[in-house]
Amino acid sequence: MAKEENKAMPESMKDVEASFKELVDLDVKTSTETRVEDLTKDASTSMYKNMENIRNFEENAKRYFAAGEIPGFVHLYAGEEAIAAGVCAHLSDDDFITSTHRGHGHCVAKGGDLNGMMAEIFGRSDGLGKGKGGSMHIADIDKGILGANGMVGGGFGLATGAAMRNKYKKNGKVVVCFFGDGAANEGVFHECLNMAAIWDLPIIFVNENNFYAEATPQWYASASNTIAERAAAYSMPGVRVNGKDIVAVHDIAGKAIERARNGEGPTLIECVTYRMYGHFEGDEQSYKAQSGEEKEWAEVDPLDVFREYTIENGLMTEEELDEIREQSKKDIEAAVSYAKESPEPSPESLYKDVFAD
Amino acid sequence: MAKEENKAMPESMKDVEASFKELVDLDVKTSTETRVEDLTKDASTSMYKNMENIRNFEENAKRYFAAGEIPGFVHLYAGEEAIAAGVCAHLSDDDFITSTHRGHGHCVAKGGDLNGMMAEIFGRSDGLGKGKGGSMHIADIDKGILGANGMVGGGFGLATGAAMRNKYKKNGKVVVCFFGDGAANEGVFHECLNMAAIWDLPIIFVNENNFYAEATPQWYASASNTIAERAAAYSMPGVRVNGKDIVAVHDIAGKAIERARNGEGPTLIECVTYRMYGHFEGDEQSYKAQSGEEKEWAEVDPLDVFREYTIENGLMTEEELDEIREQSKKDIEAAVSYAKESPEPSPESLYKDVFAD
Amino acid sequence: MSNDKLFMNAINEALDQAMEKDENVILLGEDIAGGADVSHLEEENKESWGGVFGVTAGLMPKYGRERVIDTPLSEMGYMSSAVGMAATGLRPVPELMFNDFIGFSFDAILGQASKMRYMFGGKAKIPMTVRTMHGAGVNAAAQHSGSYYGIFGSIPGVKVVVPATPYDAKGLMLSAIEEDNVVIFSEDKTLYGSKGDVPDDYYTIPIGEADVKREGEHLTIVTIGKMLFVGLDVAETLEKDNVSVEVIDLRTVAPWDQETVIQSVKKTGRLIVIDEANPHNNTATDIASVVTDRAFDYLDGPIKCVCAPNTPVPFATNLEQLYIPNKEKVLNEADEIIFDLKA
Amino acid sequence: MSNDKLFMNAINEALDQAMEKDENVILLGEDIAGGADVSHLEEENKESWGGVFGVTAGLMPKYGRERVIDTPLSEMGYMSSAVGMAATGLRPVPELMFNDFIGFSFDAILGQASKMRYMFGGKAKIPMTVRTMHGAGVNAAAQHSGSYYGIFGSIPGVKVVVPATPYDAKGLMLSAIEEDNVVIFSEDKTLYGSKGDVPDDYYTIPIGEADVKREGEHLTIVTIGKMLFVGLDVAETLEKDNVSVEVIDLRTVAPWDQETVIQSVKKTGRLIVIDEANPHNNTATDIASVVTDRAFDYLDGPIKCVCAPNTPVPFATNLEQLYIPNKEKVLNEADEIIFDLKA
Ligand SMILES: Cc1ncc(C[n+]2csc(CCOP(=O)(O)OP(=O)(O)O)c2C)c(N)n1
Ligand SMILES: Cc1ncc(C[n+]2csc(CCOP(=O)(O)OP(=O)(O)O)c2C)c(N)n1
Ligand SMILES: [Mg+2]
Ligand SMILES: [Mg+2]
Repeated sequence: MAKEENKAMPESMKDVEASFKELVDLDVKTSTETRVEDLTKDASTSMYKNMENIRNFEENAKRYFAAGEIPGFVHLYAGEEAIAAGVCAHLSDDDFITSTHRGHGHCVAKGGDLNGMMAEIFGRSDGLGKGKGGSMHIADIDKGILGANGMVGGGFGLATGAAMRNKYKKNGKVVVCFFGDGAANEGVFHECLNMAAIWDLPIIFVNENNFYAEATPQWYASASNTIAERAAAYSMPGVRVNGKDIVAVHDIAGKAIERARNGEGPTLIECVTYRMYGHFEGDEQSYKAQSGEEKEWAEVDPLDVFREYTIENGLMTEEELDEIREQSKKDIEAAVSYAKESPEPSPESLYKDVFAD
Repeated sequence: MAKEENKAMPESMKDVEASFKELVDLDVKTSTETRVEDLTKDASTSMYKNMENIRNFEENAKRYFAAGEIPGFVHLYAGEEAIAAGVCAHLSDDDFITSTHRGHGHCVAKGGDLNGMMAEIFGRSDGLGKGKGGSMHIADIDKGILGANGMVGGGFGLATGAAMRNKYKKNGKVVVCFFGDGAANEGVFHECLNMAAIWDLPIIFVNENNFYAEATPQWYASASNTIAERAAAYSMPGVRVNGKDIVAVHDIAGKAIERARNGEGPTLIECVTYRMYGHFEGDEQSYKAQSGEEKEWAEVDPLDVFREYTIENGLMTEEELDEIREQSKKDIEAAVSYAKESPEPSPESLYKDVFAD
Repeated sequence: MSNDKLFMNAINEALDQAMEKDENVILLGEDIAGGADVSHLEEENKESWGGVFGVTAGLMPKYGRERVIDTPLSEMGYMSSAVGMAATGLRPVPELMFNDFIGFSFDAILGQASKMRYMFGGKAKIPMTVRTMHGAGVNAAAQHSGSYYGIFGSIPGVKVVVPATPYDAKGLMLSAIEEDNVVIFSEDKTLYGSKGDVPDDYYTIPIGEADVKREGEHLTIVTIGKMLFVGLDVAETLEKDNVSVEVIDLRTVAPWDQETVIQSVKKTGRLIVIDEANPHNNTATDIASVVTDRAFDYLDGPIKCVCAPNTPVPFATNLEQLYIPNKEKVLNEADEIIFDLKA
Repeated sequence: MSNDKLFMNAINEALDQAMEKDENVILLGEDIAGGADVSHLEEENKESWGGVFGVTAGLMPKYGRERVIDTPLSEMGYMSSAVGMAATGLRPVPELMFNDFIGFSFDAILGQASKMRYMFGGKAKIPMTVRTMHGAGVNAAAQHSGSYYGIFGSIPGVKVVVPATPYDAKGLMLSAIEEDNVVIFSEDKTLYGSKGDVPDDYYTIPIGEADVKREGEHLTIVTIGKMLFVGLDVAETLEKDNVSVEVIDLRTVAPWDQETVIQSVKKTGRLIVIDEANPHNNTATDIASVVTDRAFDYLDGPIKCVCAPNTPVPFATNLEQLYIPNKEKVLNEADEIIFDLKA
């Protein structure tokens, strides 16, 4: 789907209730109100900047993967920016997140160094992982990023453990565990949501329901219509929100994070979204719908949605938005140059970093 | 708890609703009606016979374990007879069950050979497993017993696979997966209930909620009040029933098994019960309540409950019941003699049965 | 008739012929068809992926979704379900997409499938073939590039097959599916595009038999999977020094073919084993220890194991290439035991 | 001061002193305290089990439930949570009740803990000590009696400790908890009741150092865990034939102490390794292959590995005793390499 086709939210999707109903019957609480008063100009600016950085990071990852300069598996976050950017807006460096195989967006939004990230996916020595991890293993623990994770479901335990640590330290810090609709069918989802609930852990499970796990639809693989309703099995609040609408995501996430910081326990937030590209680069996507509501979702560009919103609500002007976009393009291009100029890892580095001593 | 203390159902437990409410708030469908017309004299007779066989099998296992003649870990089913006997009454040899570490009761009720079972737990060559499996691995595939299982949660997948096979073969056969309250916190519970639901498999998940997993209470380890309510996360019917009342268990199980045979999909049945003895022989049980409703549950003997019921409803006379009891004692004693006379396995057998050829 | 086929097509052909022959053969795994319940695909009986690398493409359209089952992301659930299917009479062929995912489903093999027959006194059969994928070389990094067939090989009750050529892949797959036991069939993802002669007909290659891919007099090189080509390359090179190398493709790593290997070592007196697994407690060291024990008096020098280093698999291309055993490393090790032979 | 203590008490004392010393040390596992949320126990700050065999008894009452955490039956969940705790600065000591349950939690070790530091370019530390239990001998049958420390030992990034004496158990446990890496601390359930001299004070024994438990000239026997006592027994017996045996207790099976073992073999020229693991791809074969490679010219005979047979662990007492390596089996193997020595 070429980028110019992208639209802002279609009418049908403005009323979240309605559009979700068409998608699947919805029987969980849904956020519709978007509390403008919460959104300052600064907050909007940094959220939009993060969305642009993610989008531009991914567009460049796509380009250089196609050019053969980025090796391995690359899973792009484009189209889902509103989730990472909306949630992480509430976090500081010492709140933790766990990410997924589709992790670039989470890492950018959580403050991962753009140069270090780009160098990592190029496999260079100045990468955050010295070129030894690559796209699926970007991490920056000082920034609270416990790592992208190549194991679907690998983040649940890491996040739960980090939350146990925060609870023990009584430090008021929270953990956000990002995971996909497919990951919700892994047993460790069940084990960790149960543990988080019985111990009232300061953790937010943020589900990114983008309709598919690889080529397998969520409506086929999940016996529950929604991911959010599974929260009930853990006496945990479950909320479903329009993941293309950063204002809605930011709103719900804020409430859940507040609860967690106050020791009121975990929340499961399902963000419905859609990826702009394939499961990974090279995916022909024959499974994607060519018409109907799924197609509508596919065509929504969360950046356009937010641009429209900020302008309508007088938070930012088109000029300001364009300026951020241009700056972001420059920053990402700089990251690409940084990556390209970075040397490949030294042969000795193969044998290093196995053990701490 | 000495056996003579056992009571039939206390008044408070006659109304299941009420008693469950005291146990934990109940917000799932519960069976209260016990449909007498369904219970023929023959059915009652064989169900009672199974309960007696299980009880006597366990009393002897207890005795000979204490005497040092039965080695290893022994988890007794005494006190939970109504569940295995009530559910298996609906099954034939070519319906399958998967059992647990507390498996003697399931195997007896499903028609496992008493001599072969007893010889197995004594570790003799005439045991169902030639003495190589022992108490936690009693199996008899020709009788539809896919095995006791030393891995908590080990039965979920085996049962789900057997149900996939039945569905593929369109043979109208069902599978019953017995599992404990602790097992319900294993991830594979989630994975298998989800798969069973999306594929409408002919399987019944029978949970034996005996308040504890080893020394850990269900109310501590499970974020949900009940196990049954978790069924909702899989769009599966979830039912909670008094597991000390074989008539109620038999009734509910019958409906669920009927649904499964008709291709209407899986059901989760939670049977609340209580074990008469420790987690395993040697357990001091300091965690058990010495008063209150838990103690009431502990003191209910499901055999006495059924005796009372059959007499009240004119299904059997006290004499008939006693006769069955006496016969059962004889049969189990015969099984013990059989086991004791059976030789220990031959040294060569150590190396056999690793591969089929 | 027979002709050149891709390694992945040889596997696909074996699965196809096994399914054709026996309706009890059922495939299951994640996106082995793909697009389940997607209306526009269902209408045309189309799959979407046919496996992440297309190895199972075409089988769903031919045999339908009841025999080519897309599973949810539930490795423990569907792998142990496969054990239940096998114990009740089917011949499931579950796919564990990457062998690295065994961390999510190990009990199906370690706790259940490998032990049931023994624990039940011989009364159960578990005819199950687990297709999985190992190996470095495509920058898939540490969680998608491991070679864990040696871990499976350490488990009593499990047979492990690692084919190196399209011909062996087809014949071994058909044997594996005919087996009444658990077989781990581990495919090297970098071999899928390799070509070789593969008869169109149904044929089997016995599990447990190694194959002498090249005969020689002075040095035996035993290889596992893709390492065969490193071994053959080394043999070519050493031939120039008049060192004649016998290259044995192990094919089955558990139980591996002790007779063929020991016979060769008794002839050559020298052995190198090439195994892409990490260096400790692997198949190479197992072979070295058994051969030292059983053929000690025939050995003219130490047995050399050339394996991956004791590190996870790195992402960067240059490091990953350094990680995989290669010709240079083998030649270095060889020097120590053949210096006396070189003219 | 020091005195005779039970093996299990030595471990308990180590855990106690580690918790005393560092508030970041947290224990978690199934019923390591027991009776969580049981009112009559909570009121008196009592635990119920203190672990299935009582190894952790007394620690909850002393340190409270926030540091001695009873988990639900969720091995993957709490084992991988321990990894998350370690990555964020705690020193968790999760207990995997029986090592056989690794089938439910393997990814925590294989996919996450062992690889994070490497994948992240050295930016993560995982100071985690997994307590687990292995070994046959109590009729616990195939799913509760395996010895899988060799599987852990094959994974890069993991250290594996298997103590044989109370003294070593305490010192090694304290070192393990001080380590900034993943350590698998595997306890033989049949040793808990054994006694030995254990200093009351805090002391450590370096991980990676084997211990020569008996010096000798003619034959080296390397043992793992409980097999030490088989080795010592054999040594006693052979002494009568004037065969002097050196017995080395490996203590750490990964990375194992190559220098100590090779030094000994260079002196004796003969090696037997006793390992209760199944015979293939295990620590014994690893040792045999490394020693053959590094000390080939010093070997007077083949290296013998005495291991469990290639079968699951049987239930019946007579079979189980036959399964475990014993003195007779070792003496049989020894005959082949020491016949020339016997007077
Ligand atoms: C344990 C495990 N199983 C399978 C895979 C292969 N795999 C990688 S991504 C993916 C789909 C994940 O879907 P979802 O959780 O919805 O995330 P999305 O890709 O849609 O963002 C699968 C099956 C894996 N990496 N790890
Ligand atoms: C995978 C696994 N984890 C832990 C254990 C140890 N264990 C054996 S029985 C048991 C408790 C099981 O509780 P529940 O499922 O409620 O069954 P119950 O014993 O109450 O019948 C535990 C923790 C095991 N055998 N397998
Ligand atoms: Mg998805
Ligand atoms: Mg229980």
